[in-house]
Amino acid sequence: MTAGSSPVLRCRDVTKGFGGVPVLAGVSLDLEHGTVTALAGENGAGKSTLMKIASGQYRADRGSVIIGDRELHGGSVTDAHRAGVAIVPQELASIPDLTVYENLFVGRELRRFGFLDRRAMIKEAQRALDEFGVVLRVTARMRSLPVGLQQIVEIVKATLTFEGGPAGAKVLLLDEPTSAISEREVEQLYRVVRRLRDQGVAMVYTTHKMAEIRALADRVVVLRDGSLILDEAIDEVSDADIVTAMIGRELGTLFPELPEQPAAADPAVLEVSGLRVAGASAPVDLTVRKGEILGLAGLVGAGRTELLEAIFGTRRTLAGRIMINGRELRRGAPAEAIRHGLALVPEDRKAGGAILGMSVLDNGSLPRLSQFSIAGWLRGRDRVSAVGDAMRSVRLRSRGLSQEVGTLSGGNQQKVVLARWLTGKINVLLLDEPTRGVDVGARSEIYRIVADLAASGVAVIMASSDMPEILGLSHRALVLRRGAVAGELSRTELSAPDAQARIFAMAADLDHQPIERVTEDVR
Amino acid sequence: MNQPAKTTLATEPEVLEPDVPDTLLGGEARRFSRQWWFQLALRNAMLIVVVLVICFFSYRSLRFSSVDNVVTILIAAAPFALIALGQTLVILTGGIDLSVGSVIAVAAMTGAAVAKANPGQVWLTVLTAVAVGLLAGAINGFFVSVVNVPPFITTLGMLTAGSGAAYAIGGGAPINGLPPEFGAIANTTILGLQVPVLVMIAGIVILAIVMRRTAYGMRVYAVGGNRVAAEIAGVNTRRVLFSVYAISGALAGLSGVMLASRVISGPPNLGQGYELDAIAAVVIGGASLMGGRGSIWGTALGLLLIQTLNNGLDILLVPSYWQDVIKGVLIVFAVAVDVWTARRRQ
Amino acid sequence: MNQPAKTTLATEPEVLEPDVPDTLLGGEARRFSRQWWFQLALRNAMLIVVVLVICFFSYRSLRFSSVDNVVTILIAAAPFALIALGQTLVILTGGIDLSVGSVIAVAAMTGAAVAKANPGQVWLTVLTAVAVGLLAGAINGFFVSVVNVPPFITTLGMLTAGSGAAYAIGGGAPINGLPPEFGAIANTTILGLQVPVLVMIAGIVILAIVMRRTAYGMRVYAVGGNRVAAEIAGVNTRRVLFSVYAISGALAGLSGVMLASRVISGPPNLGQGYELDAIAAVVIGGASLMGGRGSIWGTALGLLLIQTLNNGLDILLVPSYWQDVIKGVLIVFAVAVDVWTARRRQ
Amino acid sequence: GLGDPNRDQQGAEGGAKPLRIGVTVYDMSSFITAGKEGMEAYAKANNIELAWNAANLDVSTQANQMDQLISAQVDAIVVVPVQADSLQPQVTAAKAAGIPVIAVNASLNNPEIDGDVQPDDVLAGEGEMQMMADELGGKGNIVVLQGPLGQSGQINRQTGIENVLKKYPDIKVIAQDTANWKRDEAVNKMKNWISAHGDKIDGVVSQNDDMGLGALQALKEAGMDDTPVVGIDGIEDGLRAVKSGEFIGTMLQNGTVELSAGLAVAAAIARGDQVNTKPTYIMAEITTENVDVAMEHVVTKRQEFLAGLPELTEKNLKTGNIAYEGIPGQQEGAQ
Ligand SMILES: Nc1ncnc2c1ncn2[C@@H]1O[C@H](COP(=O)(O)OP(=O)(O)OP(=O)(O)O)[C@@H](O)[C@H]1O
Ligand SMILES: Nc1ncnc2c1ncn2[C@@H]1O[C@H](COP(=O)(O)OP(=O)(O)OP(=O)(O)O)[C@@H](O)[C@H]1O
Ligand SMILES: O[C@@H]1[C@@H](O)[C@H](O)OC[C@H]1O
Ligand SMILES: [Mg+2]
Ligand SMILES: [Mg+2]
Repeated sequence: MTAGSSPVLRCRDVTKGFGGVPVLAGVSLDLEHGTVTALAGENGAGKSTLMKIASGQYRADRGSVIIGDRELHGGSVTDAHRAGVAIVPQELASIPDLTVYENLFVGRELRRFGFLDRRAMIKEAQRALDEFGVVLRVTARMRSLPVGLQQIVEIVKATLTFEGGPAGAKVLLLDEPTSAISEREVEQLYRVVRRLRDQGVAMVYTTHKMAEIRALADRVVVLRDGSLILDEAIDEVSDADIVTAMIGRELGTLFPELPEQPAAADPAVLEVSGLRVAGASAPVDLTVRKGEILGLAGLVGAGRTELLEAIFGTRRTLAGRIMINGRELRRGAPAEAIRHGLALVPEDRKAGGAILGMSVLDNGSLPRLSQFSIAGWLRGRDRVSAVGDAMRSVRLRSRGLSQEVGTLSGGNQQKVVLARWLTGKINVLLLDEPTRGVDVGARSEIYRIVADLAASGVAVIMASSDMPEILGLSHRALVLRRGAVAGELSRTELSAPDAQARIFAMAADLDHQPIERVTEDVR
Repeated sequence: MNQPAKTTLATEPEVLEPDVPDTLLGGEARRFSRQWWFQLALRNAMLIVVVLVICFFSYRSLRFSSVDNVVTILIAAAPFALIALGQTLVILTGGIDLSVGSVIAVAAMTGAAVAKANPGQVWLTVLTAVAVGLLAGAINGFFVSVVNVPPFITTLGMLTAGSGAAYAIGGGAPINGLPPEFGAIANTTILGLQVPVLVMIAGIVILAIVMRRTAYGMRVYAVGGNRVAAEIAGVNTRRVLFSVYAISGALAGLSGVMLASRVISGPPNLGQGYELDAIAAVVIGGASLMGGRGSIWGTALGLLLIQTLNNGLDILLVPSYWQDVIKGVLIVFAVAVDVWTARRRQ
Repeated sequence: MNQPAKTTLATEPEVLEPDVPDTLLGGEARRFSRQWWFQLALRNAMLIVVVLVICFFSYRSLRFSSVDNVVTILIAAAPFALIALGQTLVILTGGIDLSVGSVIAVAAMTGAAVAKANPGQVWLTVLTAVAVGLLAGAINGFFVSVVNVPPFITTLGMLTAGSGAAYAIGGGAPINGLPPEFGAIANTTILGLQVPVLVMIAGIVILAIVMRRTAYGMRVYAVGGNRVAAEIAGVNTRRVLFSVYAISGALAGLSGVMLASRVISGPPNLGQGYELDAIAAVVIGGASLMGGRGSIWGTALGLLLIQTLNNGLDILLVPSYWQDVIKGVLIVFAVAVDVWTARRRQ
Repeated sequence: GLGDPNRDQQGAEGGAKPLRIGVTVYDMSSFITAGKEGMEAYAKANNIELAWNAANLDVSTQANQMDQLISAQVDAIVVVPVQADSLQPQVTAAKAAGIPVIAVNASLNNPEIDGDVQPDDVLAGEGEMQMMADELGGKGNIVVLQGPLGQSGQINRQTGIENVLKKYPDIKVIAQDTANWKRDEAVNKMKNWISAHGDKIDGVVSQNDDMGLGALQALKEAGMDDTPVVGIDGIEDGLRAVKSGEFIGTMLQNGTVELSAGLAVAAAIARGDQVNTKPTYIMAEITTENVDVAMEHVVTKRQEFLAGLPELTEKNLKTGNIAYEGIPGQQEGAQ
């Protein structure tokens, strides 16, 4: 797919540093009409920074961004937008108190006689979302939607920018658009991306998933340590080439050897019975044994996040019992849950994971503050060494423990959110999309860590939209639908070739869509 | 996907009222709860609190609900309403405008000075006062949107500087001996209602429409909800921020000249402390100080609560310091009820 | 990833100072820029502004920098310092405490009443006042942390109710005819410094240590930085929220009794409007009203700026209304400089 | 500006070393602003340098300003206190530094002060209430608008009003509350009282003119224009209201005269001159009879009046009636 014409967007020698540390070292890149450029690289390589510069959110220290024949006003989002650049940022940028359709149309509102034409916007919004196969009420407040759906709305919003709009440049920057959505929705995204490509839109698509690069890209660009080190047509490179370019070495297998599956007789660490979450179609029962990794699969909005939150105590439950090593846990008390050795790595690191304004050190010590203090006094050295070890064990890339987490790259933030639990003993690890936005190298690290933890006797529940992750790292998997368990697959079943199809069938349950549960519109 | 899209669109009438989708109309509540009236009550808790307060006062004194007294409440409410309206817009963007009290004083003093120099020209007086307010608001808007000084500091600076300036205009003293024409602004009656009351009603209606039915209104919500997101969507967030402070300033100017006109005097301490009442009205009305949430209708309700208390407690001859105690307690309880019901709404 | 992990940990000493990593210490700046002094200036813009203001006043009047006058500034600053300290904690959690002014009045009135009834018992007086403040703060804390009423409304309610209550305690009048012993609280001098000054210094030092070196301090930052995340990390966010309001209330109580003791009088309007100055000091000191960002050191600096202006402008005999104009403008400019340099620090 | 007292230590060129007098007032109210002009006129004529401070109605700010003036070693301090019964330690400190303290316009209740120049607010309250009682023929319902609760003006005027009311059992106070000296607060308060009592209200007694004028506006809005209103102060708008008959009268407290007298007493004490250190300012009753003269002094011929003020003040100090300014009905010399 080449349009042969002159490039739509050109980055010339773009250089950028933060606090004296270089992040982009003279990157040049051209985008052509009607092409998809995959942008790959490890966490912290500078991908998002490059996109933020191209979309006017940051000003480059040196170099320029040229659209058509005009140089962009550095650091002006408005200018970039006017020139025809749209972006789906890595960290969701939705407006929580506006409705879905308002989110879709803000900035390009439909009007009639000077007043808003809400009817038309609703209709349009519905149509655009239908294309993704997601059924959702466009008049619901954005904040009431699960993260996955919010991400879809964001994607739709960016793609709508070019509809009936001015004859701008049509550049779409997608920064890890699929990190929180499951494969079915990803398929829909492919369709939309291809259609936009046919319409001449130039796209950059950042992802850590090789399959997505293969499915969509015309060309691959790899950044490492802020430098562009690979720029090839997709057909010219192998997967291994890309990975090597990214991480500077060859990657072995992605998934580690799974620790031995515990026997049915092994003691249960976590027992949940009759747990009722408001809005779920049935109560949930589940048991996780010592050393077992339990996968939770489902479509976007199936209720995986809600279930994990309910167990951990940050979501209100109506009934049920939660037992840790035979002792009953008070529901709705996260501090007590932590004392019993529960740990949660939440799905939305910005909302619930890290405290962005605090340093890596402080974030790392927060869950076990009492362990790091004597009578309330912080013990400096212990804290530094324990947190330092934990961060090293996930190979965090930061400027030091004093760096603010908010200034880490997305994937590295994710590592902090996981690693902060590793400073002490845990019994149950609840993982919600644990590798969201994490690069392949680090991803295999995280898998190794999870496997090691399981081997040491920790019970793990891992909710994930990443099918290979469920298939490759679980001893057993539950499929959720409308908040209830719709089916279960054993390790043997997970290894069977039809596993993916079976999970999908259970999750989708074609006769009953989750629409009936869409009752809340929290103000 | 398999579900016909129709079902999800069955709520159109509601959708046209984005600010009050779940309150008065109650469509939602009726559909999902057998005790629809209970849900309805939960969704309109603040309205119910206000109605209860009104009932209490009416029961204690028949005079409270007389037509005359309603007019009395309205005329007392008018100057507050104007600044509360502007404040609503500012708060929706996640900001705050502490300067309105001082802007009232500066506008009143300038208006009074102009009126004294040009006795006959009422319009000139009003225009000058509004222009002065607009200028003060524009300065606030500039510092907030362009220089990125936090709104609290910007408008606190304007509050302090403005209150000094109001004194400086009169050389430290009020402007007295104003021509009787100056009184015409606030004391003219049309259809039985004084001009400030009409201005208040017009202000509420116009701004309610602007906030719900125009792109500008939607952008104000968007900027407050998530500035970065709004920016990425192509909203000129600086312009929006600038505009809400300018509007708030202009409305404070109008409020100031009407207040001064009503008592035909230019006191430099006019409006002192009004900002807190205005902000309270907005927050009682359900707005979040973090931005993105709130409505003109809510502000009007908050205003009604505060003004009803001021009036009713005076009528019951409660000493002013006990009035303060009662007002303080009631405001917290009213909002507590609202918060509590918000959680119970499923 | 190829980077040896060691390098990333090479900054240990800095790590121990989470509040001021890049300011006074300057280690960062020196490492990354050849013009380290320029970077250092950028990082300490507010300090430089304050020093410039002090130099200006010293140049204009020799009296300004006399020992006597420094003591005058300190004693004037003390009661503000106490409420600004409490306010810092509240603001760090993303809240606001508007009630401190009224709590000062209530505590002063109660203290005065107790002192009148028990002339000799200075300690009883102080304890009662602090207890009253603590109670008021605890009520605020309860509504904010348990009932989830927004802090602005909760403390606005307390502001209103408290100012009424202060009058009610004296039956609408100040408490007069206080025993001279009441003056001992604030007018005793130790090592040449009055008790309030010593209390202020102790308060600043203790809270600075608490906020930087204790688990409690870290939890306060965490709650303000992201309440949900703090909760998931096991912080009992309710308890933290409750505590900061309680502390703020108790400090306001202490401030109130010292103020009243200084003038040996129980005025029901004591402390009126102090909340804005206290909040201003905190925000000038670099705190964000959204929570999670700020420091005791910053607040002390903000306080110094405000008190220096108050005192210096009085000494230069600037008429009080021009003082307001100058103060308002300077505060905005000081913060504008700070904001501007923050952006230039790369 | 007066510059920094520090710099002028050597004294004014030529003449004798000027007297440096520090002033701290509760606030820059209109009353004080008028008084400041009087003090400045007197100061200019008598080689006095003034250091002005305003305390924004905050006792603690006033204490700070006292401290500053003491450390500046002024020759005397004139205080218009925020509150009676306050500033005891500061007065003691001034004494210790040998600086006399003179309270003016509002009382300080402190035996240590060196001078006390006060209006007789009780008499003023009695005067206005008497006017109202006469107007009503000793019978009827009144409402009372009070100053900020706790201020000596409010307390003493209230006492005066009540003294007179004792003589008239048929006059009933059906509502009374503070409107904090403010016109805009009074208009709403009055409006609400009209809602509560309607035409049962026969008269409005206001503790100052500003609140009386606010009440007048409320009465007009309710079509009750002929309800009598009485005030205190004799500010420009109050005098106009007396002239037009909208006020039945007011009590003249001419701040220009009162504060100038206060400064004169302070200067005399500082110089060690013989003087009555506690003269009382007695407010003149202003009605349609004598309003024109008051108007000239306060408004129309103000500059002339200020020019003659230093001389008037000197004379008044000698005769003992510091309120005398030639208003018909006033007597020169102590009554
Ligand atoms: N505002 C900032 N302040 C300081 N450092 C920053 C800031 N933003 C980014 N960085 C640093 O710049 C580097 C590149 O970050 P960037 O977000 O571009 O990485 P990325 O390639 O998008 O990684 P990921 O795959 O994890 O999203 C990181 O080391 C990050 O810590
Ligand atoms: N189509 C929909 N529209 C609106 N809300 C939905 C929809 N589908 C599900 N929900 C809501 O989503 C919630 C479940 O979300 P939850 O975050 O637990 O799901 P999840 O399986 O973790 O999905 P995600 O991967 O998107 O995070 C339920 O409260 C449900 O009401
Ligand atoms: O009469 C009052 C006067 O005594 C006081 O000092 O200030 C307010 C005036 O109205
Ligand atoms: Mg990124
Ligand atoms: Mg989820």
